[in-house]
Amino acid sequence: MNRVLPVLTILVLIIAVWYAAAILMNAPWQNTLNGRANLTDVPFHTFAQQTWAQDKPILPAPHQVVSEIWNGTVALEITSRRSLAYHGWITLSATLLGFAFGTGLGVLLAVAIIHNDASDRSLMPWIIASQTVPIVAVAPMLVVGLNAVGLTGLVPKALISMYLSFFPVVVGMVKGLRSPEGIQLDLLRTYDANSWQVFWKLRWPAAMPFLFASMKVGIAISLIGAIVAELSNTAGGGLGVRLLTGSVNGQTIQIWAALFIAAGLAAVLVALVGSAERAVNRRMGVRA
Amino acid sequence: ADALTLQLKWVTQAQFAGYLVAEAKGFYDEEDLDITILPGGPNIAPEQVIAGGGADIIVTWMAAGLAARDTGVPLVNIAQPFKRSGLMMICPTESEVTEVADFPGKTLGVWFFGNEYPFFAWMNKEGIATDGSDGGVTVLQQSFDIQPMIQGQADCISVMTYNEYGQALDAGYGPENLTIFNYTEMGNDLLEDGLYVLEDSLDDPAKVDAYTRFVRASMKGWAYALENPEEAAEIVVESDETGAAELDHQLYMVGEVSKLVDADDPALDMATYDRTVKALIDQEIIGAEPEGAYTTVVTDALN
Amino acid sequence: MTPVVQAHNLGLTFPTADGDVVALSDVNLTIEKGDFVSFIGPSGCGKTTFLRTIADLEQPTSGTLEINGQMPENARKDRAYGYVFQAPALYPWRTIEKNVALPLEIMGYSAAQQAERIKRTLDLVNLSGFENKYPWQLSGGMQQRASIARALAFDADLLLMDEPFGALDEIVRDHLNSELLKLWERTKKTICFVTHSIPEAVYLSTKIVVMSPRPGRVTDVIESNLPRERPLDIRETPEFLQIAARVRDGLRAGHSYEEMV
Amino acid sequence: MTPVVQAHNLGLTFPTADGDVVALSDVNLTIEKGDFVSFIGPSGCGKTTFLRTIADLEQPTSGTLEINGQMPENARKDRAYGYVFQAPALYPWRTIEKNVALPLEIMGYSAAQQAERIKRTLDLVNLSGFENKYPWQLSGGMQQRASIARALAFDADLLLMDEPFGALDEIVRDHLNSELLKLWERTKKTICFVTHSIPEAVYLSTKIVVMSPRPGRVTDVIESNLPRERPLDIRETPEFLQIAARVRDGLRAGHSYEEMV
Amino acid sequence: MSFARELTSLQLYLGLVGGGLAALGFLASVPTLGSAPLITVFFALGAVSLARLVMPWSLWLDGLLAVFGAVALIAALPAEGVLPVHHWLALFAAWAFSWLFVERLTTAIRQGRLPHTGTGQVIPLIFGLSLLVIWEVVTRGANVSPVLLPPPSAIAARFAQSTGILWADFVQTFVKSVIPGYLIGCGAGLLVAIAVDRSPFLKAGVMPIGNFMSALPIIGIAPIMVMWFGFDWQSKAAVVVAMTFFPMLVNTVAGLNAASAIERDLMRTYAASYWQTLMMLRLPAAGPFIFNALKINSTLALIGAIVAEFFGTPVVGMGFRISTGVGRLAIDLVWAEIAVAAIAGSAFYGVIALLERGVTFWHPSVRGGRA
Ligand SMILES: Nc1ncnc2c1ncn2[C@@H]1O[C@H](COP(=O)(O)OP(=O)(O)OP(=O)(O)O)[C@@H](O)[C@H]1O
Ligand SMILES: Nc1ncnc2c1ncn2[C@@H]1O[C@H](COP(=O)(O)OP(=O)(O)OP(=O)(O)O)[C@@H](O)[C@H]1O
Ligand SMILES: Cc1ncc(C[n+]2csc(CCO)c2C)c(N)n1
Ligand SMILES: [Mg+2]
Ligand SMILES: [Mg+2]
Repeated sequence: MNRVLPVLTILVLIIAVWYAAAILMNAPWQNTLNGRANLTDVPFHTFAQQTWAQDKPILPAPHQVVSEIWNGTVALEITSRRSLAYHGWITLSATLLGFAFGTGLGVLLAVAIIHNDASDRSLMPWIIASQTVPIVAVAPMLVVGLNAVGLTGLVPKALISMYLSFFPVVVGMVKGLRSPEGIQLDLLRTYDANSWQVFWKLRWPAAMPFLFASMKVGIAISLIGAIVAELSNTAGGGLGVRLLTGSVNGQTIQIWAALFIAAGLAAVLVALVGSAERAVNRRMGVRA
Repeated sequence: ADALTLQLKWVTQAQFAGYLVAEAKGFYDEEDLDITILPGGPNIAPEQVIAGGGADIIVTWMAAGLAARDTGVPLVNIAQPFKRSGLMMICPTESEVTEVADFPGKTLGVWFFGNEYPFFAWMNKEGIATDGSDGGVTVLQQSFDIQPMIQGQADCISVMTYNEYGQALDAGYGPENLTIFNYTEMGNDLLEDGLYVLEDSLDDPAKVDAYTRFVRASMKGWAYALENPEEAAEIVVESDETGAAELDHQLYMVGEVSKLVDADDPALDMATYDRTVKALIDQEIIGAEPEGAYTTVVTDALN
Repeated sequence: MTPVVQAHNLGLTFPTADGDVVALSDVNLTIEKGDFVSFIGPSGCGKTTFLRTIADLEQPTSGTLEINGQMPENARKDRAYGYVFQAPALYPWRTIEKNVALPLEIMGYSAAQQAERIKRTLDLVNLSGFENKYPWQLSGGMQQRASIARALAFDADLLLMDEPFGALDEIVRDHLNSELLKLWERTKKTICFVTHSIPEAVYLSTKIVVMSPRPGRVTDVIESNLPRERPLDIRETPEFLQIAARVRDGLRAGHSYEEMV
Repeated sequence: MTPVVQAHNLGLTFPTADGDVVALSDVNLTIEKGDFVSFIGPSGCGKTTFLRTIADLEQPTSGTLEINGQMPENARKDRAYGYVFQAPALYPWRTIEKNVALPLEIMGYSAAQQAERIKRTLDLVNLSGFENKYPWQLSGGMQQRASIARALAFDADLLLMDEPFGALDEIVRDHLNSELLKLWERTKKTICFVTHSIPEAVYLSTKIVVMSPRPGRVTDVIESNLPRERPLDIRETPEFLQIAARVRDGLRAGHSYEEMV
Repeated sequence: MSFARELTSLQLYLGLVGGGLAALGFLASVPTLGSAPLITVFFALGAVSLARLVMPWSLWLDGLLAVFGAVALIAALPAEGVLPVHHWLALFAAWAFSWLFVERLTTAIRQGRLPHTGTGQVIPLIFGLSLLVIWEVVTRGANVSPVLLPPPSAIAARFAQSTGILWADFVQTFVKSVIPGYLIGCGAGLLVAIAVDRSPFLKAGVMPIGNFMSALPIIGIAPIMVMWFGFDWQSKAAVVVAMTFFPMLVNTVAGLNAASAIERDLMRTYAASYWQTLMMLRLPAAGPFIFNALKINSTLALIGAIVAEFFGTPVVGMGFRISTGVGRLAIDLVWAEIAVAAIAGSAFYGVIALLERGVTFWHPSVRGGRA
């Protein structure tokens, strides 16, 4: 209760502000409409309701978004092309595949970096620079380029997800694999442990907290990657395509609904990584 | 069956009804073709897709096609179902634009991504500067809807007769509170949706034959769509994988598109072709008169 | 018999940003099998460095050092010694039992051998019953004892202990001191033991090495003639106090306030 | 004269996940102005907790506590004491000089006063010349001395010191012990001093408080009759050893191996 | 073999691979001797490097070999058609030599045989240059359509030609959108974090939501922001604000809790006021966290602004140029813009990282060497 109440308060506050903002932002257009229909002296509460019920509002009211989500998920068959669950699933599969690629690549690079000085020096600056490349700009070309070598569908999206999500994993894992203190490494040296043993008995377990912290960031970024990729790859649908077509057709409610589904997806994914983390922590005896 | 991939210029909508109907009604199957139709979008350049081998045939506007040819993608027009342009510029009365002379100092919304050539050709012809200098117009990269007009961010916006104009009508705009500049009526129209392939593929008679059957089936699709607008609109909605297409709007679009398409004759109209080429050369978008940018082998073989 | 440790003109210099630090200079020392040698000296005099050099964790820059007659590197590869660090250095994701098992796993002991040795050494340091606890569930002193158990689990004849009881209070320290003496007597191991405490050094050792800093060097080596059997109250005898006084003098000589601490 | 510290049936219980921990129970203690009081006892007996309660960093759960006749909170707001924590707790982004200046800045001393006090107290702890070094550029002992300087910089009459010399070797400790004694004599401050070392407690104090854990309580209060003037070798006198023995007995009584360490 | 023993096994292996490939290439080019003389010479020299097994072979020779190989390859690139098969061996051999050079350079620096400053920075440069050479040789040598991926030389040429456009776009996107958006977003995040930190209730309410928001695909709001704030830089700055706000909020709140209990207790013993504690303890202690957010945000900001420009702009800006450039198949210009973005982004990140070194000099991660 102690934790729920403050969150609820803030949520209620946000929703209230949102409704108010919807009136304000949709008012000019509503005035035009009413003017055109020769409606004058509309009482405020009617006017408010009008602004909350526009077809293509500048800011849809919360209940409009909720009902769009409801209509797009529960009220539809899951296989329907209009189903948001269907589009969510498409984005999710690209996200998960990209996340798996990204985590794998990130860990591999981190292992290379901590074991090889030359890799450390030559790779690190470019890894940082890679993230300053606007992937949204490269994505369309990448999709076409991969298409040229016969890769279509899920894989190009997953590769873009990977491009974004490997970064936090490399950075975190380099930190994590280097986190054992000198004395812990010295201990293994006194046992004449080989580097394989040093890795599995010391570096890897020591890096676990860093891995999970990175994966939480990574999975959220993977989702962004999948959405960005879908902006450049409309075939097959997905939440990004819903965002795009919503934007193309001026369907604001559709944009917001896609956005909220994406947000929910991100929250669930991060929570899943979090529970995996807790499970591993329990097995590793981390203090609760 | 011969497998061909068609890359559309835009998202799945009735602008491409002929192809979607041909696919849905089995006209391609009848011609022993296996067609994959790829939707496009604001970040997809069909010219690039075909250059990368991702498609065999693309739908694009002639100006963009010729410009691509100039940059080294040897595109060749094999058929031109769209005879007229659906492009317009509309200005609400508040903008106080009633004629071209009112443009200087105004902000105009224009679509880029290969759609900008007709506008610049028009301005070029009128002698109106577009580079932000005094006495010229301010150009906005317009989103693909009418929001900029509703919100007053632009004085005039670009619309297609079959799409955004319908949105404007829905939003309560109409001829009575709009000034409309129709590119076709002004004689400024450049050719729009045509079918393009890569030049070297035309050396292969089997390919040419497949293209011919493709165009024949597609035109059959167009004819069917124009005769049965309701069914065509339903097919479009059904074909849209994103679930964003709305039946009413697609029906409107079929109706408007029917005014632009000649379902009986997909051959290139040379007068408009010449105008398009001249406009591009005037603007220095292409360097010289293109050679071999179109072929009549396919349309000739149809009959 | 070859000595366990033989250092000859041993020197070790650390190059650092603001100049070289001479951690060890001209150290000559012989440690025989069965010796209990304490190292005492002010902070920074090179006690830890000397132990680390024996353990092949640092490389001497001059002189020679032999462990059991061979190079330190080979001695390390032979697993000739057990090292107890100044901090417990237990791995937090392993239970006490698994921490003690660590060297055994690495050295390839069978599961049965591991179990037997874990039980024996945890008994020895009085930690039976805590096998499945994680380090953070134990007090600092218990952790330190676990780290001693870990060093004892494989039978190295040489034990290197760097201030193992530094973090403990006097009473617990007394207790562990007498336990350590008993262990030493029973197993006849050779022990090198670093401490800051004069009574502790005198109480435990057969030989006390007094060191002094800048440069780190050995200033005195005191052979203790106390009997091997040492009750706690030996510390109030005049013999004991006499040795303690000599150690204190040696220490004080190597000290000067302004520069060191 | 009002006593500096007056505890009456003082109790403090920490509620924790696995039950309450009674850190202090029924503590009765009076400390007069000018006393030097040492607190000694096994780990976890509540020494730190008692000091923290005096400093208004913990709230008693029963009994009363008065500092200079007022509530601890008011005493804290009067800046009645200087506290030396068990760890140096220097701010790493401030130089030694600036660390010592911290309380002076907070209490609004002028720049000139600050400079004068910094110089004086750094001299006192023998750190002149290190004004512009950062804490991590100093050894542990130097850091601890800097934290003592910081507590001395503003003239609180009560000094609370929690094992300030724990990290130092015996020689340095001896030196600082006698410096502390001199300071105490000169300034007539009241000092509460936590230590693990029996000789240290006996050497320094006018009063030794022996504590014992579970629940934390005072088991003995020993008034020392040693003269105020104490050369280092007073530690070999019979009077000294006698007090030390009494402290050791008191301590041992509160100890039992299995549970504590 | 004694000279080979100075090398690590990886280095020895690279040397053998480079030398072996070169020897193979030499044999393969005998029939066409003279068609690409530079490459043949490179093959010969590369094969000679196998002598490292029996005599000392300076690391600088390996560096020279790599450079020579790169130059020979680029000189031999055909104007049309693809590179002859055996020339690809030269690419692999040159790569092996440059890698070997980098490995040996690193070893030399670590062993103190070369100064750290200067040479240390050369290593990533060599790596980057190798990538560029590979890119150039592969795109031109394998005849990749410039519409798909232009070679770096074409991008560089376009860059040099279009500095005017690139500069105008940079000003529009970076100076007008990114910088203000970044400052406002980070500033607001910091202030809100401080405000939230004062009230446990607010903190309990805002933090879960803030954590949630910072994980969201905020990029998705770009079309909405364009709708709300118009076409010009304001909507881009708004996207940047939204993207940078939450990372700063979350990090700062965490950072304000970073001061240890004992450090806070110290302040309490001085009866320090809230503001004194904030300014003298908690903000400095939060420094590393705040800089962490500043660094994350420096890459996010540029990406956010560019995405937002995809949804409507005046006809200038990096995102505008990129999105319309693809439509016009001006792919070399697009890559020139991407290069500008990468350079600007890296420089931005670098400046923040330098600032961090200066401000949080005391933190172990900074003191302890490379960040
Ligand atoms: N890795 C290193 N690099 C540079 N100097 C070092 C290094 N290790 C130790 N030193 C220096 O060598 C000297 C000896 O250090 P050492 O740790 O051996 O002292 P010690 O006698 O163990 O001290 P303490 O009692 O404080 O543990 C010190 O001056 C120390 O600063
Ligand atoms: N914040 C707290 N929450 C719960 N228990 C606490 C807390 N602080 C101290 N304790 C408990 O109170 C008891 C007394 O602790 P205190 O730190 O005062 O001991 P101490 O005598 O200073 O020990 P040491 O010599 O190890 O410093 C211990 O059992 C400790 O675990
Ligand atoms: C020119 C050149 N080529 C390869 C490497 C080595 N390297 C750098 S990153 C990487 C991948 C895994 O670490 C490898 C192998 C180098 N340093 N320089
Ligand atoms: Mg040491
Ligand atoms: Mg304590």
